[in-house]
Amino acid sequence: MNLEPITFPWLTLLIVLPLLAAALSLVLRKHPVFSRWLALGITLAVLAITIGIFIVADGRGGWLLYEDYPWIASFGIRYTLGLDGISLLLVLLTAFTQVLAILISWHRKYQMAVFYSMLLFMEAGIMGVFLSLDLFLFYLFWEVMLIPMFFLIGVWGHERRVYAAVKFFIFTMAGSLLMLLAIIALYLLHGQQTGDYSFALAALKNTSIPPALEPWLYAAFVLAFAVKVPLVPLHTWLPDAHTEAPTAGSLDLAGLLLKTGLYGLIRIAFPLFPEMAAASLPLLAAFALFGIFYAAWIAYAQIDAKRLIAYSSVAHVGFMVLGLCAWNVTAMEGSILLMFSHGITTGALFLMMGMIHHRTESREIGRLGGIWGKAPVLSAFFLFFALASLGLPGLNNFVGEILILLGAFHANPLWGALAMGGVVFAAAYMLRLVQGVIWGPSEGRTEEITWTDLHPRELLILAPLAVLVLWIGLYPETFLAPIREPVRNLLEGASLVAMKGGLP
Amino acid sequence: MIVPMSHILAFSGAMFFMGFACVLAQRNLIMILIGVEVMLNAVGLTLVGASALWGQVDGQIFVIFLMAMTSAEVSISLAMVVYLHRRSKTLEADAFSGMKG
Amino acid sequence: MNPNLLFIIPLLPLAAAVVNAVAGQFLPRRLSEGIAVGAVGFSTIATLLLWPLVDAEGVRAELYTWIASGDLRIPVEIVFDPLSASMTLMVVFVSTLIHLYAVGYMREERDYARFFALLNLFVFAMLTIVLADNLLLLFLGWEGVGFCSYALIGYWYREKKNADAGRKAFLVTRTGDVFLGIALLWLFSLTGTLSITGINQAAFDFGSGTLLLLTLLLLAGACGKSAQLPLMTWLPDAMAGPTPVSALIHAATMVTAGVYLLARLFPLVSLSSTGMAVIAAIGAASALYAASCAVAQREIKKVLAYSTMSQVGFMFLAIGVGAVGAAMFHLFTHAFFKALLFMGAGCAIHLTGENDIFRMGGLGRRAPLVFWTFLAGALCLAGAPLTSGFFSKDAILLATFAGGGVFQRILWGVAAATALLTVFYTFRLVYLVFAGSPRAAGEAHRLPGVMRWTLPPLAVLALAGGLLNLPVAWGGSGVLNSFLGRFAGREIHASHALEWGLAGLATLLFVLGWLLARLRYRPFPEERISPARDFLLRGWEADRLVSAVIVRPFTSLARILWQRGDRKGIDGFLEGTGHLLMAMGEGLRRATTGRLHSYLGGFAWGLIALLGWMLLRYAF
Amino acid sequence: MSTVLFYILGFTALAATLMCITRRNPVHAVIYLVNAFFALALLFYLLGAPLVAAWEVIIYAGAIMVLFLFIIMMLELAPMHTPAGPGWKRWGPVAALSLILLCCTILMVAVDTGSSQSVPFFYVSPRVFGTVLFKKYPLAVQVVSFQLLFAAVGAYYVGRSERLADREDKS
Repeated sequence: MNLEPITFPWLTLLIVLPLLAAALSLVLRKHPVFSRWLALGITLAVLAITIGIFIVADGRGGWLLYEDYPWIASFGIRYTLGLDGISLLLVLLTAFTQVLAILISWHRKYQMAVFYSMLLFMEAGIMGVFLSLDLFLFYLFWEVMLIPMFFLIGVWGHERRVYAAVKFFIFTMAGSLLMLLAIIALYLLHGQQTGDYSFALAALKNTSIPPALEPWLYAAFVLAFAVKVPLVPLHTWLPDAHTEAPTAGSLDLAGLLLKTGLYGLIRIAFPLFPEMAAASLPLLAAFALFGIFYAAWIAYAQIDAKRLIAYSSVAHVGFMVLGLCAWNVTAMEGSILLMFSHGITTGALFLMMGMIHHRTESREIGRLGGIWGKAPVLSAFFLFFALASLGLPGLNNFVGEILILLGAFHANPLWGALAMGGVVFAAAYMLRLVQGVIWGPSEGRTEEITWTDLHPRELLILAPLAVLVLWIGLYPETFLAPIREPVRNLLEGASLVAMKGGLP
Repeated sequence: MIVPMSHILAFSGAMFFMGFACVLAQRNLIMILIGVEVMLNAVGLTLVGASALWGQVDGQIFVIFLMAMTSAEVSISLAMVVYLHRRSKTLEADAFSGMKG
Repeated sequence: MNPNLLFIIPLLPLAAAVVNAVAGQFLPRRLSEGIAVGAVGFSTIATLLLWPLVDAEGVRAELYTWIASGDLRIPVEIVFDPLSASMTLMVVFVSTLIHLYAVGYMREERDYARFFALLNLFVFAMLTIVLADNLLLLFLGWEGVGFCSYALIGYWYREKKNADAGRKAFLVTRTGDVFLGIALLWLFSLTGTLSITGINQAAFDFGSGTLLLLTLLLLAGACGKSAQLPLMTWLPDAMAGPTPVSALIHAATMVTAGVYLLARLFPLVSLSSTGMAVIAAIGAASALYAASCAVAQREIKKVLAYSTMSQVGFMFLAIGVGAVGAAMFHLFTHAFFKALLFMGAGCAIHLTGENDIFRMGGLGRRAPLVFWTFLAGALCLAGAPLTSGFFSKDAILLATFAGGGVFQRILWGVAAATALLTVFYTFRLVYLVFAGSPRAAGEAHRLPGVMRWTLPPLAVLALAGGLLNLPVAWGGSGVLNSFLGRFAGREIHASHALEWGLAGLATLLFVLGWLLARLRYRPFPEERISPARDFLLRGWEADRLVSAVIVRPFTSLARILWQRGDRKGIDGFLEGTGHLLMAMGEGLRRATTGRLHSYLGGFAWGLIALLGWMLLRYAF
Repeated sequence: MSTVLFYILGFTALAATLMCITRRNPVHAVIYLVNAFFALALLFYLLGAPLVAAWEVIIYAGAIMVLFLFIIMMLELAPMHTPAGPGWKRWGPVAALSLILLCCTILMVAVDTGSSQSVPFFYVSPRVFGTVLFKKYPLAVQVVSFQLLFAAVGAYYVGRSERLADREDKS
């Protein structure tokens, strides 16, 4: 805690900028065009800051940026933000995704300014989750990011939006309330033991918890995160939420919200309860493995393309959780890299489904088909991202998956071997999607409408994604370097605030 | 006075439960209020007895507070009885179920 | 010479593929085609120029580190040793000819850019498999080949049948890939490296059980790509793609990848005698199975497809008995004559507008060049004496026979029977397509020159390919075997007398098969429909079996899991909880009657409970 | 002597209360209740609380019960208008319930050894009473007086709005 705060509060800026813009655009909701450009400008500015940090950080380990101020002193609540390699990747992903979310909703009609405001609120919330090192602050942001998502689904969603929004809300709320209880319990325990009432993650790590209580607290944390991840069988909110959300919402859900759960496991649940974590890893792995097959299998049966992609997400997070459970460097790095990759590929698939839906007003696999003949560029991108999603070597998901598999096999050969089998399942449902959407005879909706291929704005959205897919697939070192040291620290159980970074 | 405390308590208890029975059994709002008065007086008896037992004035003082509160309560409740009677021409307690869930 | 120049060989097709994929639609057609053909052509030239780099130990070149994490380090590293060099040369050379042929074949297609981009990518992926010195890099090529075959088989995507065939190819081969993948994970876990050289060196320390399992996993992977039993169902359907694609898949690239993988990891594989026996048995069984199916096929390309499966079975058999040299020899000769046959078949289809051999006929007089070159390929396939096929197949039969044991004798018997069947169906094909009178009803196309003139060079190579590895008994020196050196597998010890004896037997089989086919098919036969023929036509009902045992249960289980598991199970449970709570709320709502007495009654009962509890506390 | 008086007065109070609560005519009930209150006031006196006894008579028997009577008469709840009182069906369970509760209470009192000791005569003079009341509980006195004020205002408000409502009905 005795680090000197860095002179310029870049991290606070990452949170405050979108927050201010969100408030402003809410106030000026009569001027949607202004708020649109404001949203784009702010998200671009945030992206520029994160890219700047990424470049300056240059793969260094430790805390790259750190801010710490007292906030509500009487309860020992502090405003502590910290950025290390793991959060850096996720913050980068957040900033990047949010720009795309704004761009894809460029022509939204209904209550446009409020819509952008919600997106910006969510950006602030997610950034906060990825950055905060004070559990109270973390919980605050955790809830903050929930609310805009609720409205995004409930107000701007598709047909069954209210059902999906309420389901989403109840699931995540149930989990997060448990977490709040556990946080308060930890706070009180730590306070009674040391007299220092604090919510700081680094301090709570040293709490000695009564053995009778420890499993319950750990379970509360894991349950909260597992709902968000989501781990089968807590996943059923996800297909509904993803399917009913507007495109930008699906993008944020798949790309970012799921990652907050995994990030919580890595950053909070595992370091706080190392022994419990070690004991529970086989169980979590069993759930993850089950999820890989279960979700993939169900994905295969889907009729709604968006729902299919949603289930594929569940299968992918199964891989990520398995990587965490393997608890070795290779798998853990693979897991974090896959978090980043999955945000890009699945996000891209949702974006593309949004574009197709925008044109055809249909998401049903049976009613689409033969798009290649009508819009080859769009179809080519679709094929490309689908291939990335099914883990074709040379594209981004493969790198993460193979690292996870190698690590998992090393930890337990059965895990690795079984998970490898999941690859065929992935191919089965993804090819079914591709088959149903871009190949085959063009009939049904495909034939009824006049097609326009990608226009420049859409190309602008997809091209950077495609570049990233190839970049991670062919030269993952750029993204593996920053997480190397944090992962090692995590595995060795090193103190959370051990090192000071070194940014000017 | 050579009365054991338990007897005082028994008397007040008996009176209290009579009032209680009145409140439960009677349907007329006036009678219900009368039952409440009985219960309150039973409590007053207990308080005075306790005051004597421990040789403290406080028990009696609380009886005074009790009376003051009771008169306040009675004035309000009787006003409401009048109000309700004017509104629905009855004093049947079961006729007033506006709080039904 | 700088070994890094070796990267030119695979990267040229890749670059061409990228150019064609990104800008192909905007380029003039000639330029697009030129880039595609030129890239592969230059690769061939580059291979020839870089040939001097080959040495017995192999030359390595590293581009950069692909993935590094923990102990894992995956370099993009290629190795140029006799095995990979000879394979590379074959791949690029045959691919060049196929690309040239494709220019003519796809003349009327509008979506040429996609085709050439994928074709080039295919070659790149295959070259990656061949050159990679790292199993993960090999896996990249391995999966890349799978994807390209998927996209190319489904090239005419508008027909659902084609797209489905492509998907089937991808899924079946990927099932094999999973086993290869598991082997890869295991090998890394055992050795801490994925370098093929390193693994081959470390293999001596593995336990026998481990070795057997690893061999079986690798075999399963190889079976997927090489369409061997039981992962063979995709190959006949793969004929849905354009003919150059079939030629590429069958002759030069995809199906031989499995053989190549086993040859590459032969030091590991050979350590497990049981594993080797399984490989040989799978090879022999696939060979016989495919040959029996080929006898009944009606579509010209399906006959060739099954013959490929059968010939690759021979190669597996060779690997299984340890004769890697013979396997590679057969692989090369097969590449030449099978490419030739496919291209010839493409010409036949082009000329008649028909796929069905029973409706072709009489092409011999219409297109003599096609006839003679096709005949050359057919002779090689049938193993006519002194053609390349004769020598390479003979080498395999010899190696099997020389193995000595009862098991090997049985395999030899199977292989000999397969050889007889091969002669029979080959000549059946030749007679039905080229002899007799024309029976085609379809629309005939003119044959572009570029299609016709790619045939003769291949015909020459196919006929003379035997020189590549002429056995000592025939006055040769076994050039390929000595070039391959330590990669050639075990030495075959057989007397010249045995060799001559087997060669004589092979000749006998050839003549017998030819006579049978001539007797049956020289005069155009009436079509006879029999259950046995249908059974063979549908490939022993393998598709129906797979559909009944795997596909349909998979699909219905998916639906059951979704509806029962997710909807009814989890959601139902949660919604049930919700309904229960609502019902409880409803009950509570009813309890609030709004009547004073019910509240007071509750109050009384509560009081009783409270007093009772206190009493109990006092009493006890 | 005073012991005997205590029991006599106690049973009188109980009997009067019993009569009170079982009456169907509220006027009768009030009269019986006044009776009970007198007995109770005497009990208070016996227990050494003359001031409380006086107030019991003045406030309860005098003011509050008169208020009840006024209301009963104002609403013309004369005997013929009296609603039918509860029958045995209703009294039965209630009586049983109350008896159980009473038994529980008496049992508790009986098992508690502390309550068996005799109550001494503890006389509180009005002077002492007043001194303690205003010295020890000044705040409570304030609060209670405000309570009374609010009650007066409240009663007035309820009555007034009634008249307003009536006027609205007529118009």
